Amino acid sequence: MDEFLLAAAGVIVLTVAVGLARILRGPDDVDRLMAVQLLGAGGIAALLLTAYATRVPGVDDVALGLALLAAFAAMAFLNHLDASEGESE
Amino acid sequence: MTPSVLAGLVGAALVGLGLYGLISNPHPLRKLLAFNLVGSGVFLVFGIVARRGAAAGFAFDPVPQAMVITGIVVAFAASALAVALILRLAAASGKVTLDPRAWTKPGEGGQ
Amino acid sequence: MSVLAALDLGLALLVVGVAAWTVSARNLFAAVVGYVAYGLLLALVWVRLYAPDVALTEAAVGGGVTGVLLVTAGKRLDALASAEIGAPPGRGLKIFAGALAALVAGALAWVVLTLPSTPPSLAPAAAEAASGPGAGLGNPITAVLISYRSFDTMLEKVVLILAVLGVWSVGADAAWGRAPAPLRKPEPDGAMILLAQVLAPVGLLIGLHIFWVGADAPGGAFQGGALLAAMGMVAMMARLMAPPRIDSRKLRLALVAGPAVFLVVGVAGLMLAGHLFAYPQNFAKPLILFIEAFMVVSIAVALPMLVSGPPDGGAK
Amino acid sequence: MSDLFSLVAICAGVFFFFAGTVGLLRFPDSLTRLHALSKADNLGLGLVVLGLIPRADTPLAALKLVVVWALALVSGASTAQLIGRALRRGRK
Repeated sequence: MDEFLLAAAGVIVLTVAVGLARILRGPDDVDRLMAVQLLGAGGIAALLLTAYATRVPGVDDVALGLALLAAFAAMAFLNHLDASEGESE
Repeated sequence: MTPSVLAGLVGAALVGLGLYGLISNPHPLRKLLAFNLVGSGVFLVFGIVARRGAAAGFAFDPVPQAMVITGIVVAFAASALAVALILRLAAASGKVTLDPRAWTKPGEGGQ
Repeated sequence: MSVLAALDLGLALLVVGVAAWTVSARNLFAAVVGYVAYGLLLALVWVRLYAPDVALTEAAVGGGVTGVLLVTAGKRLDALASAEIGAPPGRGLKIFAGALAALVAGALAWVVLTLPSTPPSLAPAAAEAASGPGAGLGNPITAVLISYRSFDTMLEKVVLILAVLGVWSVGADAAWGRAPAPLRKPEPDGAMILLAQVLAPVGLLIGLHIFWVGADAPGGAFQGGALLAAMGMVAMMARLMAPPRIDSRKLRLALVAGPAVFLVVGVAGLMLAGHLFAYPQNFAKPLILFIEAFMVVSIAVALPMLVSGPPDGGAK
Repeated sequence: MSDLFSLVAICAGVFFFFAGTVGLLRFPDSLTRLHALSKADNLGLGLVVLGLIPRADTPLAALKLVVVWALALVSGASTAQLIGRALRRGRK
């Protein structure tokens, strides 16, 4: 069963890595943002799967932190995207 | 190849990539980003020492890990200070560059 | 364990690939997006190295907060009207930089491959610290941070305060004492406000939980504090909260609380337990949690202030 | 029995990650790509979490898994909304 969990994690990492090609290609910043979101979800899934297979302690808290931070990063990028209007310092 | 050796090699590659970016990118914020890459590479190399030093009944050596944690926070503090200086420089001079040639031309540099 | 080895290799390639993208991306925003993705991936690598504490700190501070710092800085830089960017370097410099980088990376890789097989380690000493003065701490990282290397940790907090002072002092003279510019100027969208209203309280709870379990499990003051800082910035980005004035007494008290309490307890240890930063045997664990609680406050306040930048406004 | 459940749920999760990525790469414009992304985010991670719940040691660990998913759902839903609006206003 552990082998299966690891294999699933591997497939997800691979899939998401291919999705990162979207970051490279763009063409818009929005697409890059979406690729990072996909990476966030996939990374958390792979983290949980690996952690349950290798029994590293305390990884559920790391997963919680990553889930928070993925949302935080997405919010910061959106803040950049739609706040460019009316910005003057 | 054990995971720790692999991670150490990744760290070495990151230091190289960051160094290249630090020298070749003209944008100061990009330089800062590259510098952070160097930093995390160094942390990774440092961290595998932690993984290898599995002594005293730990799965890892907690001393380097604790130092990496403080190091990450200090690196962030330094980055924030650098950002403040870059912004101030740009506001004072209207130039977003660290290139010394840009400063030899006549123009107000700083206040 | 060949599946695991393949997973490790894939992850390693991915990290290096995203780092390369960060260096070579055409614009700043794309590079920062790459950098945040890189921070998330690096956290996975740290988990594989059995360092969940480092993974959390790296993801929170290295990836998330640094990413926001750079995005905000890029936006402010764009707003400075006549900003001109220096010319890209010539081919000669690029070749030189590439050669230098390859040399350094190669040398480091050689060092990594030829490390002695039984490395010298401070782990026994740290184990002693974990079972001695830091008695009852199940998480050796916390024991090292607060007990074995307590002086480092205290000074590291001082560095954080110095950085905040440095950032503040870069502001214009006339702006001294005012609040930093908000992370966002226009009114945010309803969806963003909702997201912040859900995220911030849940994140607060998770941050406190990670701080609290830090004595015995992965987690602790740095990790919890960094998450709380991120949630503070979430509230600032949705304009639920404005950056405070930098002459606010509360703000300054919160900034110095961590190192001050640490120092006071440390000096008290000199009198009660014999040497600086020694904790009396029976009170070690509650004392350490007490110090950590104030450090969480200091970190959670210092990081958003560092991102917010110098005070804004005043006469032109 | 619980192994079989985990197996099925995780396989389904992997499938949705795969489908989401294919969509992100192949769909013609940003709005349709957004649609593909939300499947990977919500269903992919959700099914993986669902598959891991029977393997959690304590109820608290299971609760944390659910919270991870809930966070992904909340942030996915609101960022999708915000991305959609940014696209409609032509800011990308």
